Amino acid sequence: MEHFNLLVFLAVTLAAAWQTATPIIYAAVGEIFTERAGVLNIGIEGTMLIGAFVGFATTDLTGSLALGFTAAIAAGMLTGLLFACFTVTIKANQVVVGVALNLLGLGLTSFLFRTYFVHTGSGVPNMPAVHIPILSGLPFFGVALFQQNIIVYLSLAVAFLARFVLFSTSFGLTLRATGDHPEAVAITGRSVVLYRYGAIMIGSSLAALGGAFLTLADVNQFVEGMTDGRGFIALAVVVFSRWSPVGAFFVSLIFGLFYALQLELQAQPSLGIPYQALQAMPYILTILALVFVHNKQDAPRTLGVPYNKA
Amino acid sequence: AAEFKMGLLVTGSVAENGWNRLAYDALMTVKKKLGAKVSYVELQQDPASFESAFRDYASQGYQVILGNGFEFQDAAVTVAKDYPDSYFLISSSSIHQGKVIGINLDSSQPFYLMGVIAAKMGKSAGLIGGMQIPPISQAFGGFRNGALTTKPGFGIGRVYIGSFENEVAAKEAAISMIKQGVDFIVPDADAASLGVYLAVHEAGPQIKTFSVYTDYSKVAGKNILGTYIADYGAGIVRVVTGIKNGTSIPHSNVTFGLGDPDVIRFTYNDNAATPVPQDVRKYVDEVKSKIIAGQIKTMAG
Amino acid sequence: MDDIDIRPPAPAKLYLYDISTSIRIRSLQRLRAIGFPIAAVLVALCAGAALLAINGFNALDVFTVMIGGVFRNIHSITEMLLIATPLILIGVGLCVAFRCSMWNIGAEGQYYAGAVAATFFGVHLNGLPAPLHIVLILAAGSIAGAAWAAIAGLLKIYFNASEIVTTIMLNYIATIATSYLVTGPMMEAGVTYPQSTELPHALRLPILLPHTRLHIGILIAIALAVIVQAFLFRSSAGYALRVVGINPHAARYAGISVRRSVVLAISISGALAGLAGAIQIAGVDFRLYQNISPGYGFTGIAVALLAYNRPIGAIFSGILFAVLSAGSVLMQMNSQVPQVLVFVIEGMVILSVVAFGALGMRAGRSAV
Amino acid sequence: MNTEIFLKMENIHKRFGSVVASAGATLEVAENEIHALLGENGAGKSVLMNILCGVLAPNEGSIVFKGAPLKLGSPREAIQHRIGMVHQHFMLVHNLTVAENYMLGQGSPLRLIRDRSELCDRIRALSDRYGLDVQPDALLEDLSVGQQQRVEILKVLFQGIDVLILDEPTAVLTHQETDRLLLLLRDLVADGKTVIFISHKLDEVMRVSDRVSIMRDGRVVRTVKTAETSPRELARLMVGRDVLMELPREPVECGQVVLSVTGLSCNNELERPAVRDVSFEVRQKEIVGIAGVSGNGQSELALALAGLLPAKSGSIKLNNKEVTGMCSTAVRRLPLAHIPEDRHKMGIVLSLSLAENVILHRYTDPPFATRGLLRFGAIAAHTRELMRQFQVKASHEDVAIRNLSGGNQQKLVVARELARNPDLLLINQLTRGIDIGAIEFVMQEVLRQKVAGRAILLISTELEELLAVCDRIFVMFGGRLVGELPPDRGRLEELGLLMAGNTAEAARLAAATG
Ligand SMILES: Nc1ncnc2c1ncn2[C@@H]1O[C@H](COP(=O)(O)OP(=O)(O)OP(=O)(O)O)[C@@H](O)[C@H]1O
Ligand SMILES: Nc1ncnc2c1ncn2[C@@H]1O[C@H](COP(=O)(O)OP(=O)(O)OP(=O)(O)O)[C@@H](O)[C@H]1O
Ligand SMILES: [Mg+2]
Ligand SMILES: [Mg+2]
Repeated sequence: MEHFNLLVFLAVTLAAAWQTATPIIYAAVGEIFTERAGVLNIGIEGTMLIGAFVGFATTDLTGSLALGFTAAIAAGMLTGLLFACFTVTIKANQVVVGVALNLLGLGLTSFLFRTYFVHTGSGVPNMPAVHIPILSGLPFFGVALFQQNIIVYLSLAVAFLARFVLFSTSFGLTLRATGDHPEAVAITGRSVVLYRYGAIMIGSSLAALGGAFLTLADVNQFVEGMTDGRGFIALAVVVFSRWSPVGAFFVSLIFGLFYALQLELQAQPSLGIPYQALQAMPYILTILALVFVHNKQDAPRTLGVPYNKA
Repeated sequence: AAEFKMGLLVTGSVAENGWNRLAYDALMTVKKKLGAKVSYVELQQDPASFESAFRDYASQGYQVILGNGFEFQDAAVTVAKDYPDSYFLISSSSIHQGKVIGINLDSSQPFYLMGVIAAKMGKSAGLIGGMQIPPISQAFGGFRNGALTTKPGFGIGRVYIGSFENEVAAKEAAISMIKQGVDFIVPDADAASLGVYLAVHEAGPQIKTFSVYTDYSKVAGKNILGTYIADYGAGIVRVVTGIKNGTSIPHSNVTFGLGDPDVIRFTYNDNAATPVPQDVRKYVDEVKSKIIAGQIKTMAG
Repeated sequence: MDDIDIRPPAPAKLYLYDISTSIRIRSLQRLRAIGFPIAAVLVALCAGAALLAINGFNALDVFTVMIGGVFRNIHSITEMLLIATPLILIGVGLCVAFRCSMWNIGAEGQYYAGAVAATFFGVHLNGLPAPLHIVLILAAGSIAGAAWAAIAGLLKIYFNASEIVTTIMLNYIATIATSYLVTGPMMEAGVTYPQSTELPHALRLPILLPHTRLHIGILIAIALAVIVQAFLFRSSAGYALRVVGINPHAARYAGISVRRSVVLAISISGALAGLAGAIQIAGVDFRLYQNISPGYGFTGIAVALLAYNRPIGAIFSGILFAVLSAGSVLMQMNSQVPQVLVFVIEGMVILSVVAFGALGMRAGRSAV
Repeated sequence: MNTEIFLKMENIHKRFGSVVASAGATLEVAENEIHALLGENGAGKSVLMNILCGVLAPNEGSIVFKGAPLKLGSPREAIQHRIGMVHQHFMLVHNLTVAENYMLGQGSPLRLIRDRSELCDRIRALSDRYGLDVQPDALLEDLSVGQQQRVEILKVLFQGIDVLILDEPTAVLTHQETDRLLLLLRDLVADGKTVIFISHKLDEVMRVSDRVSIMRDGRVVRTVKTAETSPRELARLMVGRDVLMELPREPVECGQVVLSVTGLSCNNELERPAVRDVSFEVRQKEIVGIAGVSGNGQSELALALAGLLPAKSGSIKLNNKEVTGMCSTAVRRLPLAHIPEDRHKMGIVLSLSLAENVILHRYTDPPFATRGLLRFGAIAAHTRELMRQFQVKASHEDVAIRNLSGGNQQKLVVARELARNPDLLLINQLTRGIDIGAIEFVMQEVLRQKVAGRAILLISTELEELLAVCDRIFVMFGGRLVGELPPDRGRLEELGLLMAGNTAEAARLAAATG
């Protein structure tokens, strides 16, 4: 009986962890593209909100989840375009533009939500869980890992796809070189500016997709400021994973695990820990993660430095 | 006579189902029933801004201003001194000081009934709260008392997600409770409650819940055994009508309970997968009349 | 070697920089200091107006209600100044951090730390003469804010942990800790509200104008802006911070300790944010709640950037954002425009400040 | 040799803003030769070659290649014409493998790079053919500088080029690596390729090249057959500009030892040995010069003396007091002034005003600061005084120093450092990038300082500068001091040979003349 409980506990926690980690995975994998090309986008928190809102609004209007996700990705690309304009073309400080983007994301989505959705109060259809045949029938872990919705599964695929694109295609090779030695890319005739634009837009659209996951596949409502710092945690995940997409998947999972764990622990009244101490855990963990992985070596060499054509 | 005007202050957004929505609906009811001119403002969580917002309404001649939350009481008391003509209603506050009047929904009473039902029908229960604030901890206290009086030793877990907006966290909390074998889950977390109903619905009809404040049967119709509807509007209209006509000014703070069926209603959902059996309903009715009669103190202990 | 071509030495170059260019440069600088922020705000307001118009509001009416409402009487002006006080203090502090290239996004958390410390010393300490006690409260708030910020500074110099991420995480931790304190150890005895005990009346900051809430905090903020401006631009230590921020290599060459400067700069910004929190407790809120800031720490970033990191400029940009913020409440009351529009305008202000800055750099290569 | 012109760059002009990098350079290269390009720092060698390989576009001038005019829009087009260049600063991405670096920018972006075995085989084959020992799977950051150099060369060869341009390939190589490289170049020519080779080292040029062109001030001033010249002649051609300012120099007696360095060694930023066992002394009223081609450890030596780079071993004594291992904050208090090599990186803060730049080290000292506050009156007065003394052309001491020309920036740095009244004046590149008027002025000022009793260490790549003011000149090569000479114009060739690491030849010359 004891064993049974422990296994259930594990399985449940794992399932919750993956679900919780999913938006962070998308945002972190996206940010890895951006940072690998030498651009630091701290505006992904705002970008995620924009994705969450646009996805929600579109699905609410059209009733189609697919359209919702598509619109969210498109909105993410537009946001990325704006960020790229300022940081790559105008060469403005990337941190400052990121701060502005976060304010804009929060302000715009809240403004539009209050303007248009104040009287509806309704949710959108939720994405159904997909039960993977056979595997979902496994005891304990079947429920945990193989009865999630498609976007959750996709997060694993996206992580591996990102690894493939970054490390197994000529595009990825050039993108990584852009963050390391842009001049070396420029002399091969490729445009550093174009690659940075591309990397930022990939990053932003993935962040927006992660945001849309919250409204379309996790809960079916938009709530102001609902990303709740996930974008910033994703930034730390990127450092902790040493700019590796698959690494980011597992690091995000650890964050999700802690997040799920704090809810589990709260439900055990006997522990007597103030619930706030548990709530703070993911944030403290983020700081610890940065402390323990403090070598600058892995960071793209020109991260944060605007590229000046000779 | 001057136009009758009522203002509403909330922190956060009225667009989301829950606490602020309740007050917003009440404001709209006042508008419809009393033909009042109404206005509301969504403030940020910033106590400093409360006083000036009260003042702005009061100085524009609003006769009644509802501050939706105990955190408004300090500011109301200060402003009331300068505007003796306005009434300041404060949600979930035990205040009564001149024209500053606390208005409460005693949720511990319907929650007590839910506790009774859960203890009669289930194995263990989980409560998911937004934050640890009085209306929520009181409601949870009622649930606990109801359940434990009915079945001593009945297991009850409690989680605060630390937010009224984070549906995702609410959902996660619910899922984890369900997986740990809890079969009754009741949220009190404003907008975030929705996450709990989603989780319950996805988990299947063996998990039971109650719809709290608003009707969530569209989300989890098979799981909801009963619905606690709070028609805050009806209560507010009652108080405001009294104020407007000068007929009945409350002389203490106002608390609506099961004894005010126009405001607080608890009904059964017959479409649930396992509706509440008749014998339980009968027992609950007895408890209910005892609560109304004041024989059971739902918040005691 | 007869075949080496021997040319006469080139004549010394004629320098372009005579008096008239100097006047040109200085007037350009002045234009940049005043003209750019104004232009940036105008651009941002236009964007806000466009957003309003697209969504079916009458932008002109809305802005009239907003601005007119804020300045309709002395009372509304003082209310606006109450919002300006923390914004100026935080903005001034961030000028110091940003001048040293420390991207402190954590003023929000430092503000909470200051408020908590102030409440603690205000409520749990007895027997001091009131003026001294008030000073102590404000000092406690500043120290708490500085300490909270210093964590990020130390993590930066010892572990190279990005201050951007750590300060943001410290924001979350500070708000969660505050929530714990007001529902637990610091909760007012005898009631069940998540709020702390009220500060004794004697400890409230003196009121400037009778019958308003305007307390001396605004004077403190303005005085500190002047002092910090002097610190940054007239003191040796401020000079060292600026050199570190612009060119750390030159700083090292000049014998300035880069690490010490970095921690000092972020601690000063934390101290001012903490002081803002303490002043808010002793001047307006009088007790601690779970939520005590409508994002002052984030708006403070926009305040500092709009002032081009000049503390005295932060007085004006702080007031500007206070007008927007106070006006946005009126805007919603009277036009039912969601007041979160302010965030959009703040974001737009930062973007146009950045764009104008870049344009300015291109137009003439002199210092910003 | 062919009668048809193989490669000719004619009347090439290239300007960067007001800087003229190439002023009508004309260069002819024959097929299948090793053509060396010599010239002082800043003569325009790199710019000319960057034009030839498509990185830069000339403002004027034409290129004829294999009998047809050549118009290049990008390095890719140059590669298509089979012209490739190994740049002075490697164009290699440190976190990619060798093979990946070779794939960079090749083919369609959508191409997969999964199957590398065929590529790796080809790399290995080519590497074996020239004995380059390049491992295609090695990660770039794990390779030594010499290995990276070979990777760069192989990368260009791999692209199938006929004309190989090498920009100072040996600057960072060890002796053995240099030998290998030179052999390789001969192999390449034997394979039918043409090589253009930029170097500051005469012995290499003598050993490997067929012809030599010498550049000065953006022009090619002379092309000679290597067989018909000698290191001595080349050295004279390189440094023998007879436009010297003869500065009046009264003989002065040296005073006591101010700086004494014994057995100093230190590493550069990349943790590779840069200064090896260096010992010397500088006395009062003495100017000691350190000559050398850049990259031979002079920068590190200066940084170590200024307390900005830790010494690995050895000791530095100032006024007989041990100062080794002092942190830079403490060094600020020493009677030492330092004019750094790169004024934009270190010497000035571009966006601060002249006045603020003047107090860079003395921002806490009276009269510029009292009780922690800056005294603007005193600072401005001091700045104006320096500006007057040093004829710094600026309208006002409050303008940002970025608005000044390089020469005026440098004058202000020199003025600032001299005004600190140091016992030891450490100068790295006194005249870099400043015009002749300014050069004359600062050099005279340095001489005045000497007479005033200072000890001066002058590190420079400009021989003229050293000859004009120094009492003794050390030559630094490969991190060591390889010789000491008096500032005798008659021994210029010897100096040139020593700078190029040709110690044996220099010794023979010294014996012959001495
Ligand atoms: N991108 C550029 N922008 C401005 N000036 C430049 C640029 N590139 C080169 N210069 C200037 O052009 C001149 C010639 O430079 P070049 O690099 O060709 O010299 P070099 O002969 O290669 O010197 P070295 O031996 O030091 O490598 C120098 O004065 C240099 O400062
Ligand atoms: N990195 C930089 N940032 C801003 N301004 C610069 C920078 N580099 C050079 N300048 C300025 O650009 C202008 C043109 O530079 P230029 O290279 O002609 O000066 P210079 O050659 O160094 O001076 P000189 O006339 O003494 O030779 C000058 O005003 C110079 O100070
Ligand atoms: Mg060169
Ligand atoms: Mg020049």
